[in-house]
Amino acid sequence: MMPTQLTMSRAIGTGLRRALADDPKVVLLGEDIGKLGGVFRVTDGLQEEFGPDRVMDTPLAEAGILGTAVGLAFRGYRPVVEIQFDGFIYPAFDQIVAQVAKMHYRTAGAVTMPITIRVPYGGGIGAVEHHSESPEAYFTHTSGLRVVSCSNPQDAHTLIRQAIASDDPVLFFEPKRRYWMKGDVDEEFGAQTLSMEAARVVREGTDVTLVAYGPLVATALDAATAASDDGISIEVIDLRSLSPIDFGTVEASVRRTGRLVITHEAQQFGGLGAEIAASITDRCFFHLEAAPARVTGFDVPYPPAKLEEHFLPDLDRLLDAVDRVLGRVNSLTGWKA
Amino acid sequence: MMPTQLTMSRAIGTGLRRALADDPKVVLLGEDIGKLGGVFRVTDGLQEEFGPDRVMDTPLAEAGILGTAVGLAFRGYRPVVEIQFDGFIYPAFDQIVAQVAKMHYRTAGAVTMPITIRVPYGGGIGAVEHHSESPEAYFTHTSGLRVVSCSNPQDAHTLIRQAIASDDPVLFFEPKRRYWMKGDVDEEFGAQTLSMEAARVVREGTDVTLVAYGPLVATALDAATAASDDGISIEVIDLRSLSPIDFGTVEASVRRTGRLVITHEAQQFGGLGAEIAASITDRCFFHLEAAPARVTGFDVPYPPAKLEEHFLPDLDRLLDAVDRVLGRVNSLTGWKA
Amino acid sequence: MLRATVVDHTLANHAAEDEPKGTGDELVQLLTPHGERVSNRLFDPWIADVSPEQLLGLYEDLVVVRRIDTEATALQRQGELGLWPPLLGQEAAQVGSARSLRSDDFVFSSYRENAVAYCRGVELVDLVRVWRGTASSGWNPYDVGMATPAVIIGAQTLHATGYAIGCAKDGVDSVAVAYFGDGATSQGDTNEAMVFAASFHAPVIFFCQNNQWAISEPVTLQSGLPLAARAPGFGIPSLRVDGNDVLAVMAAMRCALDRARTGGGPTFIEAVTYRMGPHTTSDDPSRYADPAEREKWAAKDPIARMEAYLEGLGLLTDEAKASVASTADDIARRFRAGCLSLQDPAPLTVFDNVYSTPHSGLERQKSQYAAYLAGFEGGA
Amino acid sequence: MLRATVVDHTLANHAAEDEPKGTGDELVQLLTPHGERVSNRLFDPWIADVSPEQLLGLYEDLVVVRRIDTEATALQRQGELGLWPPLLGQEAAQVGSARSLRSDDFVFSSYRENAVAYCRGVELVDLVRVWRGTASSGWNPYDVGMATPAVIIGAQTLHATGYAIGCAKDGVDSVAVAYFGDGATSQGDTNEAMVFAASFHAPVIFFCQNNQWAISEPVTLQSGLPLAARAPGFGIPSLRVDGNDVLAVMAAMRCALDRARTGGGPTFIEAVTYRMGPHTTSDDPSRYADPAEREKWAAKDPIARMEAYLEGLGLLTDEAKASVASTADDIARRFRAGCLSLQDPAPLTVFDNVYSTPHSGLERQKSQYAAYLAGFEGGA
Ligand SMILES: Cc1ncc(C[n+]2csc(CCOP(=O)(O)OP(=O)(O)O)c2C)c(N)n1
Ligand SMILES: Cc1ncc(C[n+]2csc(CCOP(=O)(O)OP(=O)(O)O)c2C)c(N)n1
Ligand SMILES: [Mg+2]
Ligand SMILES: [Mg+2]
Repeated sequence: MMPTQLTMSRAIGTGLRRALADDPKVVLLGEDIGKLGGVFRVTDGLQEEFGPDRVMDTPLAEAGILGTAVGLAFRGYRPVVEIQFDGFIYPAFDQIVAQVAKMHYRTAGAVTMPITIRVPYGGGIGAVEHHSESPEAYFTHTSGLRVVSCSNPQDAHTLIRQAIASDDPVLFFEPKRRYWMKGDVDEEFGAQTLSMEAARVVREGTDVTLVAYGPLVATALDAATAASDDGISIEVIDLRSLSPIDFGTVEASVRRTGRLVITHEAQQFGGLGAEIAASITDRCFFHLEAAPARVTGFDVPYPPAKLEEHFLPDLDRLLDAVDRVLGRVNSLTGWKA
Repeated sequence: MMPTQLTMSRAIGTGLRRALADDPKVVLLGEDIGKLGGVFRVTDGLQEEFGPDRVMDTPLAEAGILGTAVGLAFRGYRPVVEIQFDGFIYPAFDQIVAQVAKMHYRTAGAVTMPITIRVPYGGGIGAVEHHSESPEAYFTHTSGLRVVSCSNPQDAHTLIRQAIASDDPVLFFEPKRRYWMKGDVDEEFGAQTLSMEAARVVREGTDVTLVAYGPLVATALDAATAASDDGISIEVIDLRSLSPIDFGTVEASVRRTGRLVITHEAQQFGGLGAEIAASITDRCFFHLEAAPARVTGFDVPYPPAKLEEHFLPDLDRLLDAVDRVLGRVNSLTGWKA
Repeated sequence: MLRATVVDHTLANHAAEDEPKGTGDELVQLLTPHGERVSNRLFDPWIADVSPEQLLGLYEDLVVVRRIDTEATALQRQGELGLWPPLLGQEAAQVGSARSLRSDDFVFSSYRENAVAYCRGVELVDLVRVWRGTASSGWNPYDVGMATPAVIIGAQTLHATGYAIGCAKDGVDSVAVAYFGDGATSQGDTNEAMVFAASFHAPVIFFCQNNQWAISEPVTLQSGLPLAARAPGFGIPSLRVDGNDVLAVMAAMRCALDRARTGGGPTFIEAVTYRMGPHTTSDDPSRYADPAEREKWAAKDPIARMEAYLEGLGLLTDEAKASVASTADDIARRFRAGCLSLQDPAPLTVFDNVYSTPHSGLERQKSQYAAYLAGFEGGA
Repeated sequence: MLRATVVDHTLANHAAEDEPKGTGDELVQLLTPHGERVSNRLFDPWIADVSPEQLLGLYEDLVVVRRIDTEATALQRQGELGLWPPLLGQEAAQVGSARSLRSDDFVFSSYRENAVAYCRGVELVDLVRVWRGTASSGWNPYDVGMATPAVIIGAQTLHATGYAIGCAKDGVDSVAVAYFGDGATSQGDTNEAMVFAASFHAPVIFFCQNNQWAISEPVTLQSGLPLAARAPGFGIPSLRVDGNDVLAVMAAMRCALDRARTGGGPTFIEAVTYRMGPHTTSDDPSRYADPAEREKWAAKDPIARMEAYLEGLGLLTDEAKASVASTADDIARRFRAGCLSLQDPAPLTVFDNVYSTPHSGLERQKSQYAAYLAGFEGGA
């Protein structure tokens, strides 16, 4: 089949359709995923095609959805759960952390939890509270879970199918402000398909390694383009998998560049950037020319829409951090040289 | 009043008693905290003394306890909540993260949430699942919360009273395996009383900075003693406050020692150690002689009792990490020099 | 089939323990859709003292809150608001209940209760701060006795319960009210709130607006029984009331309030109504809702029936109607002007009010970001 | 005061829709505490086919599980187990329900259901792995149709519901059973489970052992009404049964199972019993429990009444009793031997089964820790 141009939202939708078609044990659960097709229309048309027995609108209760999914997994199903927005995942936190994540360990491998939890996440859409959060670090800190995030339609399609096929539970973070980003999508898995754990170098460079994932990969690429006008060569890595992290790929890059900038929308303190900085410092200590820099959301609750530009990392803040690791004039040295 | 010898459990209990006596708005809520005095007897005698209106046994529902506490705080109360064991805090996660942590920000400061959430936490007591966890990183990553942990009876007493007096919500992590540790407790706050945000250098040293908190401070001190036999001088810092972290104190130490080891029971990936390593690397990059080393629980669910010694950091693993940052023979270099 | 729960309308007469029990899930209704006043031995007394002026006041409220709602939807369509959750069709449920409250009562609501907020005295401009994105909440809860809305479905039911427990501790007869939707009845929090309210005999009212929808999900997905049937099993008496009948809602609410104030504990009220508009301005009900059902409900409009009733009583002249309409237009104009006057917050306020006392980590971030921003001002 | 909920005992006759409704919260009882068989038109038929051998089998089960429980408590006192949650007093509730199940049914329980596990065929030694700390669970759930116990109160009620939905999807007539305590009824999860079960008409049985205590908290703190009163408001019929009467429990369970198998959906059973021992071996009930109350319940002992009943029938000779006792002793001996034979797990197994496929981060930690451990073996 030839690649087709799809939005990321459709790319995930076609991934779900394929999973439903390929495996009768795949079932979708969530709020408003049926007739409405989800508030982002990711599941559009799926209930019509596969019936309400495979694509189930559930009562409005996230713990209920996840707990029910655990029971379905016990029975041999592969539930794919939609959490309507990032900020609504917390009522299900106990079921995810204490049950989904631990059941395989608890039962010495007897019971698998092939549950995929789809979470439209992140900001930049001018929404009200609880609709723009980046809670990934809560889950990457939870042993037993796998966590991925997609940054483009092809990965979105491939990763959702890999996530559903995985016998481990997977948190699947969908960068909602990129749902309408278009790109080629090839539905066939080829030999060149990356494993779900692998990071990808999305732009090669020599001076600085810039690590991003999800919504900020596009921003990172923009920053790299802007920097190249300034003669700075940035290597951009899209992590794709947030747990585990493909540190090998990052390490190889940092060994060459000697400089690392990490970016995510989530709050900085205890965010994934801390783990990346700590792990890469550990692995590349004598190759680092400067301390890894983090460009992240600030340590405040996600702010009201008119302030989100002062919370979210953007091109300028990324370039400022690049200047910092390169020892150039930057906001911390004082802007004037 | 003269200091008295108290166990940590009693030291917290006397702190609660003082808070109840000093401020009629202080109320205690939790499961089994009344007649039983809590499963660890921390609230022993308090219901008898202050009545069931001040020391309230609640229905068995953690979200209910925290949500009710939010309403009480709205009404001007200062609820002190007991979560029976670390692993039972997750059903309340949504109320803590989405309500307790954000209410002050949400209301532009109009509504304060002076809620103290006491959490007996950590392992080493041979317990079954969900009774030995260290979930602090979930809360330190949550803006709007303060997080502290005590390592000795005096701090336990002082910190619980400071936490209750704080207008911000405070997660108060009590290292359950140290409940029976004894020490002098002075109930008077003097000029020398540390602020709730401050770390404390509990042993001075020159070669390596060892950062610990809660249950592992005692282990860290043991390691320092053992190392000194080997001629290695370890400075041990008890963080006390986990959010914010008193990086100033840690930084000052690392600038002198050039070497940092961090330890906690919680899983490593995305644990507090990552934040400390990343922040201190950022602040002290050119003073560091080696990459900061983390000695933590492994990235597995808390294991069954007979395996917990292979999960928990202990003296030997700490000394191995000390050897590592000193460039001495260690498990990663291969044990034989 | 099996019918196992009884919704208890004798509650209206809650002093009289020897009353015969209600038989089922019928609605309390005092005004028919055509505006005829039907008498109800149990509930009539609760509104017997409502004067003609007060009746007209209720009518004006209904008209005004609908007008505000319409204006807000227009503002959203014009790009002035990011989002708006219309209350069209739910005016009577909100006005009838909110106008029953005292100023020392305290409301914990969801996002759709803009008419409740209006009745509590929230400033017009404060209704839109959140939806325009200039603030994370509109008002100081203590100024109006109403918390800022909870977006997390069901969370506020526990807050109301805790607040009510506090009222009881304080020995005052103030009451807390939790407003929530039909969808919210499925959340653990809402059910735990009933457990706690019953256990502590808290003076709280669970006011559920059953508008038949949780976004695209019909109420039948949440419950096969009337929602009011849920509470009795928790030990909480409940009522079903015609939510499009402002008088019935007021009677039910006053009854429940009196019960709470006099030590009777919690009550659950299901106000049966209909969401005539989309879930929010982002929603497209044509994907899931049956227009015929909406038509059926249009015939039960809360304003039309009040209008007919007041006209029948000779209280509402054409002149009075026109005057109410012009008051509403006036309010809408002020509302719009207030909205448009809202300024974007200053950048560094993003760091404000996270904590009530300085926090070393955040102070550092703030000063670093201030230095960063200063570069733009001074420089480029 | 107000009584608003009816527990529905006509359920036993669930095919006959025209039955008169039950009136309230009375207990289904087929055996009095003295072992007299009381007839019950609705429930007798459900156990009419229980043969004398089966009656003796039930008796043996009761005796054996109590003996295992006593042995486990002893093992804990002797330091061989870290902890044990005794089921003393709850034997009939567990045996009567578990012995009603088919092997293709599936149980999701809490920590106290060791008699259920025994009846499901769990190996004796597998009952103590968790409490001895050698494993985080005792058995493979698929071998016995029973999940390993949930420690998080209420969590398993949702698992049972999901499993039941799966059974319905698969078109089989297997049933899922959630076991939980009185305290668990306060948890959001348990209430959400009822919402989901009702909404999806799931073949699940909510089997609540009301043993009057959640650690030190009396059931009255969780609910002022009988717990069975909760379910009908969710659209789930419920029953209260004398939990110390193995026959009544069996009748109730069979009735509910039949309902579930034939498309009738979920049922809630409250088995009213008493926790005669401490919450766990770490607990000290003298701090909160009234010994007089315990005495009252001792007179309702589930084994004594079955013994009296069988003796009355002439089924239980002294010889038979002695033989059962010796069987029980035998089992206890094997149980103890199994416990003592349990080996500590190998250190590196701490890394096993976190994931079902290799995980790069964890593999690295494991190999580093292996190298670390190797140093001790080789060196010091
Ligand atoms: C915990 C949580 N889950 C999901 C949502 C998304 N959501 C917002 S409104 C809504 C429907 C609420 O329905 P209902 O309770 O009936 O209130 P209504 O909107 O009809 O007033 C949903 C699912 C949310 N806000 N919070
Ligand atoms: C979520 C959660 N909160 C608290 C606990 C601690 N805890 C263990 S058992 C128990 C009481 C349970 O009472 P009940 O449901 O009646 O069951 P029983 O012990 O009587 O069998 C409590 C509070 C827990 N295990 N899980
Ligand atoms: Mg609704
Ligand atoms: Mg109990």
